[in-house]
Amino acid sequence: MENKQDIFDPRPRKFIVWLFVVSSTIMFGGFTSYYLVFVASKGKGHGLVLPDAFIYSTFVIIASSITLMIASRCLRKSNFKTQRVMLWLSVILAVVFGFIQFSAWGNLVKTGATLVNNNAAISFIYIVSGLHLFHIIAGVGLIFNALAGSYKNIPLAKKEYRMEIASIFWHFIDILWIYLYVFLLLNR
Amino acid sequence: MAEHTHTNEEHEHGDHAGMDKGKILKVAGILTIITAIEFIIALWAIPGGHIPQHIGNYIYIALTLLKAFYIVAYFMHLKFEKLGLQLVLSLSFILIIYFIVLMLIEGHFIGVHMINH
Amino acid sequence: MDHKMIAKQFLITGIIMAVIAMFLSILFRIQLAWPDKSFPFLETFLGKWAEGGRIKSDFYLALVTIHGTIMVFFVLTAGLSGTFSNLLIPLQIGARDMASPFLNMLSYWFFFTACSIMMASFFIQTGPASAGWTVYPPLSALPQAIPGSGLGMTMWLISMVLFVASSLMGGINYVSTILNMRTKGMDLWKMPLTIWAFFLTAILGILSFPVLVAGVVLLIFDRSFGTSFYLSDIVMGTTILPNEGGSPILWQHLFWFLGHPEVYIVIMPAMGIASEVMAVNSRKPIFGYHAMVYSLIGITVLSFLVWGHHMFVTGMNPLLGGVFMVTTLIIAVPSAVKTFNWLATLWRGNIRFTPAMLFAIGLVSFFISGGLTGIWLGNASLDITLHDTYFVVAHFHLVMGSAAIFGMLAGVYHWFPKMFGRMMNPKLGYLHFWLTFVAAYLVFFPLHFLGLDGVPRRYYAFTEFEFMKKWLTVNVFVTWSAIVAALAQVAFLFNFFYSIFRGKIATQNPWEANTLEWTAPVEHLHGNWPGEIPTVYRWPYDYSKPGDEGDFIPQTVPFSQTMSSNLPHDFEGNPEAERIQLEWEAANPVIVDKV
Amino acid sequence: QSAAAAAMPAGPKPVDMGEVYKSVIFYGLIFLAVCLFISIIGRALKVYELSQEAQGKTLGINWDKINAMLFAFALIIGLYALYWEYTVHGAMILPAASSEHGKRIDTMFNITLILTTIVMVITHILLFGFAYIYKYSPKRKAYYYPHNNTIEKIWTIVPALVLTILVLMGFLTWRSIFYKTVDPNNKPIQIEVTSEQFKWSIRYPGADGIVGKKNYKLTTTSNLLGIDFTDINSRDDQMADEMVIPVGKPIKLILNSKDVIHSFYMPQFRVQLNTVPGMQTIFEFTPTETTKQMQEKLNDPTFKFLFYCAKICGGGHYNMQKDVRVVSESEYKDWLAKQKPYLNDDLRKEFNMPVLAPAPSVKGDSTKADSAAVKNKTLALNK
Ligand code: HEA
Ligand code: HEA
Ligand code: CUA
Ligand SMILES: [Cu+2]
Repeated sequence: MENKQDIFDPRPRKFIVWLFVVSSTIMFGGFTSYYLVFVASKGKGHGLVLPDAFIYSTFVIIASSITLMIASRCLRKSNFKTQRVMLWLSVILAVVFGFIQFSAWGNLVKTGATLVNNNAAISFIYIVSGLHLFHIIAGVGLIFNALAGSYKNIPLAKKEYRMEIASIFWHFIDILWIYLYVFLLLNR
Repeated sequence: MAEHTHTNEEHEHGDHAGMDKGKILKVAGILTIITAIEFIIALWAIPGGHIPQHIGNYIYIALTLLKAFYIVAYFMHLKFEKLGLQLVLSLSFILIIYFIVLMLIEGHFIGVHMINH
Repeated sequence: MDHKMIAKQFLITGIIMAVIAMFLSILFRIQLAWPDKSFPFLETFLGKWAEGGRIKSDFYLALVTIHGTIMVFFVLTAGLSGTFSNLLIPLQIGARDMASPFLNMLSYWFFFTACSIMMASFFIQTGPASAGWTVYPPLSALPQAIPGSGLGMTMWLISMVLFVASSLMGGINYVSTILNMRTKGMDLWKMPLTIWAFFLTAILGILSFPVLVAGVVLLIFDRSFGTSFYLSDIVMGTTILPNEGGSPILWQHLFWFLGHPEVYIVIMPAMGIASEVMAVNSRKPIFGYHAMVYSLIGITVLSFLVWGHHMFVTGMNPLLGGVFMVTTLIIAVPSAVKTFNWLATLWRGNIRFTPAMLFAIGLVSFFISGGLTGIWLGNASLDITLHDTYFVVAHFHLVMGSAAIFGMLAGVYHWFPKMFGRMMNPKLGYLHFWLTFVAAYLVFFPLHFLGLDGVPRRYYAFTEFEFMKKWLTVNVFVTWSAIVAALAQVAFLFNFFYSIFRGKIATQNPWEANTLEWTAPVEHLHGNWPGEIPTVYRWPYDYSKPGDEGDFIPQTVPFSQTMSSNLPHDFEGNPEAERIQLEWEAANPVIVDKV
Repeated sequence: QSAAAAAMPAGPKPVDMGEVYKSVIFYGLIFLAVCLFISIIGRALKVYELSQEAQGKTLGINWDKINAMLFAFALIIGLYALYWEYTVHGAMILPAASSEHGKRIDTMFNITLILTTIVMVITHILLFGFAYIYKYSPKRKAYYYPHNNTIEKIWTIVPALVLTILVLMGFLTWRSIFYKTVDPNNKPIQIEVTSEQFKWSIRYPGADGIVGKKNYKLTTTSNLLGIDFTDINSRDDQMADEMVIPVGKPIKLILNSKDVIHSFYMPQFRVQLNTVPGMQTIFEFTPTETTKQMQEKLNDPTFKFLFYCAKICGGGHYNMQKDVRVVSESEYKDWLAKQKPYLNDDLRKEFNMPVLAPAPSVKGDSTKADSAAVKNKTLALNK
C-alpha cells in the first residue's frame, strides 16, 4: 500500500494473469461438469482408447515447462543468452505439441471417432483439446513477449515481469493439459 | 501532536508455529492408522461380508476425506494460514462437492428419462 | 486513455444501447396493446418485418430477445459496472489508474464490437436472434425452427463471446486494482460500499462468465458443425435429424449457472451506489457498514447455489428442485439485512433530496417490491403456475428493469460532476424521477396479475384465447404508461447532454461527501491527483459526527485534526492514540459533550 | 377499461378517434408541445427564484420540502393503488385450483401473499415515511448512529424465521406434488402428450392402460408420432382431439416433444412441465371438478379448461392450445370408446403386420419380423 504507483510495479499485473488463470480454470470446469453430467446420464463416457499421441504431447508440454523454468532461472542470473535459447526451445516444443495434437485428432478420425458424433463425449475430446490449443497460442504469444523483452534494452524488472507472466501462464496450461488428459483417461 | 492513525490491521499471528518433528510424526502416524483402517476395510471387511459394499464405500470416502484434510491442513500448511484463506478454501471445497453431487444426481435423472439410450 | 475516459465511453455507449432497447420495448408493447390494428410507421421503421404496419410474430420474438439481451448485458452489466467501476475504483481507493490501462481499453473496444455485432444482426436477411435472451436449444440451435436461429443467432453468440471477454478483462482488472493499488491507509474496512460492491461483482463475473463461454462454445458447435451436445431425438416436421444423445437441459444448467449470478451482477453495483448516495444525502453514516459488506458477501456466495430456480419445471430432477428452493429463499436474508439497513440509514437523517437521492430511494422501493415477488417464484410449488408467465416478467422488471436502472441513474446524477466537471439540472432531475418512478410502477405492477391469471410471456398476441381478452385494456394502459416512461427519459437525455456542455460548473465537492474522489481536482488529470496521492485515515461515513461543527469529515482528515469528535471506538487496537485522545479530553472537558 | 384508467393516478386514456391520432406527426407535435410547456414552467420557476433572491430571501423554492411531500403523497396513493390492484385486478385472476395438489398450492399462495403484503406495506411506510419526516432542515443535524448489533441481529433472525416457515411448507408441498406413492387400487390413467411446432398430439393408452414405446426414427407421414408398433403396448393406443379426463381419478401425464422445448401449461389445475425432445417428463394430478361444475360455480357457461404452451418455441408459440374436458367416469368411458386407434391399415402394412388382424397379437415370431422391418426402416431414414 505504497503511494509509489509512479514507479513500475509488477504486482497488480501479475495478479491479473493469475485471475485469468482462475477464469480459464472455471471455463474448463464448466466443460468438465458438462461431461460429468453427460456421462452420468449415459452411464458411459467416450469409451475410446485415447491415441498414444496424447501421451507424447503430454511429455512434450512437460518438457516445455522445464525449458521455461530454466529460462527463468537464467534470467535471474542475468544469463540472457541461455534464457533466449531456452525460450526459443519452448516455442519449438509448443509447436511440436500443436502438431502432435493435430496428429492425435487425425488418429481419432481414422478410428471413426469424429467430431460430429452421436456420442457427445467424443466430440467433447475435440472441444477441450482444441480450446486448450487456443491457450497454447496465447501462451506462445506471452513467450514471444518475454523474448522481445530479453532482446530489447529495458530495465531488468520489466524483463523479469515479462518472463514471469509467461511462466505463470505456461505452467498453467501445462497443468491444465495434464488435468484434461487424466480426466479423459479416468472418465472413459 | 503525534499523528495517530489507527489501522485495523489483523493482529499478526505472531510466529507461524510451524511443524516440529514431533508433530510431523504424529500427523504421519494418524495418516498411517487411517490408511491401515482403509486397507482392513478394503481387503477384509468388504470381501468377508462384514460390512455391506455401499456402506463400506461411504466409510472409505469419509476416511479418504479425513486423510486429505490432514494432508492439506498440516503438510500444506493451511492450518497456519490466515483465517480468511482457510474459510475461502474450505468454502470452495464444499461448493465443489455440492456441484459434483448435484450434477451427478441430475445426470442420472436425465439418463433415466431419456427415451432412447 | 485513462480510466475516466473509458468510464465515459462505457456510459455513453450504455445510454445509446439503453435508448435502443427502450425503443424496441415500445415497439413490441404497441403490438401487445393493439394486436389487430396496423401502424404504418412500424413499416417505416422495420420494413419487411412489419409489412402492412403489423409486426410479424417471428419478429416480435426477435424484438423481445434483443430487448432483453441489450438491457441485461449491454446496459446493466457493461453500462453500469463498466462505467462506475472504471470511474470510481481508482478514484475512491486512491490509485493513479487501473492495474492495466491497456486491458481496460481493450475491454471497452470488445464491448463496443459486441454491441455493433448485436445491432448489425438487425440488418441481415433472416433477422436477429429470436429464441429469448436465454437462447434455449433446440430452438436456438435449429435454423429450421425459427428464422432468427440462422445467421442472427450466430451473431448473437459471437457478440456474447466478445461481451464476456470484455467483462472478464474488466472484472479481472477491477479485482487486481482493488487488491493491490489502494492508497496508504485504505484498508479493506475503510473502502466505501461502492468499492465493495464493485469488487464482489467483479469476482462474481470472473467465476461465472467463463461457464457461459463453455456453454456457448458447445452451442456453436451444435449449430455449425453438427455435434449433439444439446440435441437428441429431433424431428422437424417429418425430417429426422441425425443428432442423438445430448440433452437440452444441460444448456439450461450451464446458462443459469451464469444467468443467476448475472442478475446479482447487475443489482450489486446498483446497491453499492445506492448505499453511498444514501449515506451522503442523509448526512448520516450508512447503518451497519459491516453488516452491509457481509450481506453482499452472503449474496455473492449464495448466488452460486440457486441457479436451478429457473428450472423448477423444465424436467429437472424434483429432488434438486427442493434443494434449490431452500437455497433461493435463503437469499432473502442478506437482502433483508440490506433493506433494513437502508431504512435505518434514513431514520433520523437530514435528507437532502438531490436527484441521485430520489433515485436511490426509488431503488429501495423497487427492490422490496420485486424481491418479494421473487419469494413467490422461489417457492417451487408456486412456480409451477407462475413459471414463464407475466408474473416473472413483472418480477424481474421491478427488481432489474427498475431497481438496478434506478441505481444506475442515481450514479449518473451523483457522479456527473466528477465525470464532466459540470452539474446536471436538478429540477429536470426531479421531473425525470417522479415521472419514471410512477410510470414504472404503472407499467410493471399490473403485469403480476396477468401472470396470476396464467398469461404466458413471449406471446405475440393475446387474441387467440378467450380468457386473455379481458386483459387487453390493461395492456393498453400498460403500453401508454411505458410510452410515458420512455418519454420521461427524454428529460434525462436532454439534461445529460445539455449539461455536458452548458451545465453549471461544478465545485470540487458539490455534495459535501467524504470519499476520496472528491479530493481530486475538478478538471481531469492523468493520474487523478496532481501531487502525492492523499492518505486515508478514517472510514468514509463520518457524517454529522457529534462534536464536529461541520456535518462531514473527509477520509483524508487525520484524527489529530478532529479531536473534539473522536470516539473511543475509533482507536480500538491503538493504545498510543487512545492515550493521546484521553489526555486531550481531560484537558478540554467542555467540548467533549457527546451523545 | 375506464375503471382501469380512472383509478390510476397517471397515464393518458387510450383514445381512438380515427386516423389522425395514429400519425407520427400528431404525437410528435403533442410531444413538442409538452416539452415547450415544461420549459416554460422551468423558466417561470427560474424567474420566481431570481426574484426571490433579488428581494433578499435567499431560499427560493424549497425543493426538499416539495419532494418530501411528494413522497408522503406517493405513499398514500401507492397504498390505495395497491388495495385497488388487489381487489380489481386481483379479482380477475385464475379461479381456485381444480385439482388436489392445486389446493395445496393455493394454500401456499395465500400464506405467501399475506406475508409478503405485510412486509411490503410496512417497509414502504417506513421508507416513504422516513423520507417525509427527516427531510433536510438547516437547523438540524443528523443522528450519528453507525450500528447496533442487537437490531441487526433481530432483522436477520426474524426474516430468517419467516423464511423457514415458507421453506418448510414449500418443501412439503413440493414433495407431495412430485413424490407420489402409487396406490395399486387407484392406478393413474396414463395420457401421453407430444408437442411440436405448433400443435399438441394426445395419445390414450387403450385397453391395456399403457402407452407404448416411441422411436423418433420411425416418424413418417403416416406415423407422425413415431410410434413403435412392434411394442405390443402400442397397438391399442388411441388418438384424441381433446383431452377428456374423468373427475377424481389420478392422471399421469407423459410429456415429450418432437422438435423444440415446449411447456405443457394447464394453470387451472396448477400443472406445468416442459416437454423436452429426447426425454420424458412426467406430471401426476387429480382433477376435482368437472367442466360442468366449474361452469356453474363461475356462472359462466362458456368456461372451459385449457392447456397451452408456455415456453418460447417459435412464431406460433402464442397459439398452441387444446381443450380439456373433465367429465364423470361414465361419460369418460363412453367418450373413450369412440376414439380411433392409431394403428390403421397403412401402418400395419408399413410394419409388415397382417391387415385387420385382431389387435393384441401374440408375442412370438411376428415380433422378430417386425423388428427386422424396423431395422430396414431406420436404415432408410438415416440415408
Ligand atoms: C436484478 C436482478 C434480480 C434480482 C436481484 C432478483 C432477485 C431474486 N429473484 Fe429473480 N429474476 C431475475 C432478476 C433478478 N431476481 C430475472 C431477470 C429473472 C428472469 C429470467 C428469465 O427467465 O428471463 C428472474 C427470475 C427469477 C426466478 C425464476 C422464475 C421463473 O422463471 O419461473 C426466481 C425463482 O426462484 C427468482 C427468484 C428471486 C429471488 C428469491 C430473489 C431474491 O434475491 C430477492 C430478495 C429480496 C427480498 C426478499 C426483498 C427484501 C427483503 C425484505 C424486505 C425482508 C423481508 C422479506 C421476507 C421475510 C420474505 N427470480
Ligand atoms: C434492465 C432490464 C430491462 C429494462 C430496463 C426493461 C425495460 C422495459 N421492458 Fe423489458 N425485458 C427485459 C429487461 C428489461 N426491460 C428482459 C431481460 C426481458 C426478457 C426477454 C426475453 O423474454 O427473452 C424483457 C421482456 C419484456 C417484456 C415481455 C415480452 C414478452 O415476454 O413477450 C415486456 C412486455 O411488456 C417488456 C417491457 C418493457 C418496458 C415497457 C420497458 C421500459 O420501456 C420501461 C420504461 C423505461 C424505464 C422504466 C426506464 C428505462 C431507463 C433506462 C433504460 C435508463 C437509461 C439510463 C442510463 C443508461 C443511465 N420487457
Ligand atoms: Cu410451443 Cu411455445
Ligand atoms: Cu435467478
